[in-house]
Amino acid sequence: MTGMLLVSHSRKLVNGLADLTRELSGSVVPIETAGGEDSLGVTASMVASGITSLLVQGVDGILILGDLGSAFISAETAIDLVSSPTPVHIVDAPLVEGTIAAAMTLSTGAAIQDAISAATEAYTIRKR
Amino acid sequence: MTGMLLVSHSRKLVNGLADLTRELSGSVVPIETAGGEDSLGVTASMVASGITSLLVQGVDGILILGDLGSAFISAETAIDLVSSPTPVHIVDAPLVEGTIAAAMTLSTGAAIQDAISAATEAYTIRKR
Amino acid sequence: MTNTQFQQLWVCFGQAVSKHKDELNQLDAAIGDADHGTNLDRGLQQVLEKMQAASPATLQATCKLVAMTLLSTVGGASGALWGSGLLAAAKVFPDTDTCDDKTLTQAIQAFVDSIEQRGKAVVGDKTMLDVFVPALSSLAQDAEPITVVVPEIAAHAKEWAEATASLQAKKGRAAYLGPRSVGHIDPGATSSALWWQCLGRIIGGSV
Amino acid sequence: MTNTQFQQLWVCFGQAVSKHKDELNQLDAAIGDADHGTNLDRGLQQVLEKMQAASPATLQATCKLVAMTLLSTVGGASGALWGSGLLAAAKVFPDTDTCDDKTLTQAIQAFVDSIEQRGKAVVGDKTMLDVFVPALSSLAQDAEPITVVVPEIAAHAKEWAEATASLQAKKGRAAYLGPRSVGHIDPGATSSALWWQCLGRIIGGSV
Ligand SMILES: Nc1ncnc2c1ncn2[C@@H]1O[C@H](COP(=O)(O)OP(=O)(O)O)[C@@H](O)[C@H]1O
Ligand SMILES: Nc1ncnc2c1ncn2[C@@H]1O[C@H](COP(=O)(O)OP(=O)(O)O)[C@@H](O)[C@H]1O
Ligand SMILES: [Mg+2]
Ligand SMILES: [Mg+2]
Ligand SMILES: [Mg+2]
Ligand SMILES: [Mg+2]
Repeated sequence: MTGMLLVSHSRKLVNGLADLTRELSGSVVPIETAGGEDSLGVTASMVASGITSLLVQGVDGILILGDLGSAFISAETAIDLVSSPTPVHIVDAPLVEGTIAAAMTLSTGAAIQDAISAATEAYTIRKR
Repeated sequence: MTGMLLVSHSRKLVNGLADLTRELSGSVVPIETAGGEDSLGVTASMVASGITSLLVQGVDGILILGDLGSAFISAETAIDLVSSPTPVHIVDAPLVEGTIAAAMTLSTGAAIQDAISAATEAYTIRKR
Repeated sequence: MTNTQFQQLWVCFGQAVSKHKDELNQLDAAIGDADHGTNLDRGLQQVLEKMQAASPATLQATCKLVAMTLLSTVGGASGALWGSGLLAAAKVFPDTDTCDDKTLTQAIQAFVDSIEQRGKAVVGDKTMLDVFVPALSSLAQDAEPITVVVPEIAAHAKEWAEATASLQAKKGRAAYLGPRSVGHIDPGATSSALWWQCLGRIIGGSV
Repeated sequence: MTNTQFQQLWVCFGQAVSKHKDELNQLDAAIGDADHGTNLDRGLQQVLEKMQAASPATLQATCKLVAMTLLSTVGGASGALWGSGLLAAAKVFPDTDTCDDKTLTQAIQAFVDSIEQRGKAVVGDKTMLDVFVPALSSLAQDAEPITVVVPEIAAHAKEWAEATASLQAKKGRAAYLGPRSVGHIDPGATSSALWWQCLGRIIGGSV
């Protein structure tokens, strides 16, 4: 199963997003979060712990989505630090919309590449 | 001053986003949130309370951003219920990215139309 | 239609949704978030309680009460759509006990118009409109009295709902699934069919 | 450069950032989130503490310690960029007490390459690269010894930082401001100039 790691400068934001995504995708996709709690921001170490938590759950691939460009920079550095045995993809997508699209797609049993496409395409789907 | 109302099926998500946005835009933009707390979802009544809270703070315009299309449906119905004396705009933008862009733009003293454009253009800005 | 019949309609719909709650949730699980049955059931149980407590005396008052209750208790797309549609219908219903057939048709027309406007969906987008729009056009075009037409519509409603299986979702969260939404019946279309079946029974007089 | 000089560089940089903390925050307030001074200061104070506690004995060990400390304490773009750049530089530095001029240049080259790769920014995007890239090319191209070249670079660094005022931000959160970012000096370029000024003093021997 592919796991998802949601990275934001605010941990509260991604914890809420994880709740919502679990409800939308039926809790079948392992989801972890990384982000600042007392002070806002996200370090490479936080992202590295999130990756490790997913690996412990036995995922065979990881998608990372983030809020701002600096979350991506931390995520890339975290990937260097952890050297995961399974592929880790950083997905450039709108955080909320891309996470929902990817998790819903994964929950239908789709492949990781389809989930990446669904997340990326969320940039092009309008809400009304 | 223009106020912002962040609407999500998860109140926790938008509360975290409000924290982040306040930090990024220096707390000059009034921000309220609406969304489900114990059970996920967002009703028109919740959105209506959010609009009223902003009106009480004396805002002269309101931007509403939401997570999913159904949040927009609730928002439109809420606008009918409240009949606000100041203009209320529902902005179709990626929730996190659009909120940050709009609030940063408003914090520079820009007009409400510029903030709407900045939020909408967040669909086209890539993170890496 | 009388106010009593209209209230019976909501009692019937509440019972039907309660009975089919799990089925509606399962349909929603395939292309949404598995809460459509729970959402509508929560809202309709509240509607029944409030209707009993307040006993609204006119069609307009009943319709408004149902609308406001759904708007404040159903936190999903369906709550906002049914709620806003019924608010629009309430403006058409008279503030009296009874209305003629034409007014009922106009109220349903206002309901559908409002849902189309709010949700920006059209027929074929795999939503509740795929039941409501053909139902409304039968009602508006058929020359026979509604005591005849509505039971006929009720008999077709389930087929219209089932026909959504072949469609790709264009609106609502199911749209994020793209082509993967094909092959599943839309939950909102299914619950809409239950509503028409109730209306058929009540207008046909067999409740 | 010796390990002692390299450690002095971080002491100097920590003091300079601490002194200019409010100014860096104010620059960031105009086009970002007003935390650049606070971010770097928090990280560098930790660096100084850890450096004193661990006394790393080689250039590589010192560089790694600084990198890891910034990566785990600075939760902003600058922390991730400085941290990953220094991790790359640590791979170039020898695991000994001293390195020659060419190795220092290569280490700074690795630092800049890593920041370009991580941040996907180029010169002109209104970032710290608008100081580091011209500084590195002077260092790489000038035939004179670094004891001469680095103080010259240090003398120009502030101008390069100030020249970012006329640029429009293309990377980092300032990019959301589009043309509104023009007219403000980039905070990351300003702190980078402080780093070069420290390097100039230490390599020039005037600390
Ligand atoms: N934009 C829309 N227009 C019309 N009907 C819609 C729209 N979005 C969703 N629906 C209907 O609502 C149903 C889903 O309702 P429900 O599950 O209660 O809400 P949610 O999708 O918010 O969880 C869908 O099956 C569809 O029939
Ligand atoms: N993609 C990038 N590439 C290079 N430098 C960047 C990039 N993004 C941001 N920066 C630099 O980081 C500085 C901001 O750092 P800081 O305020 O500490 O982090 P944050 O922006 O996360 O709050 C900017 O002024 C800019 O010089
Ligand atoms: Mg649902
Ligand atoms: Mg729902
Ligand atoms: Mg900053
Ligand atoms: Mg910051």
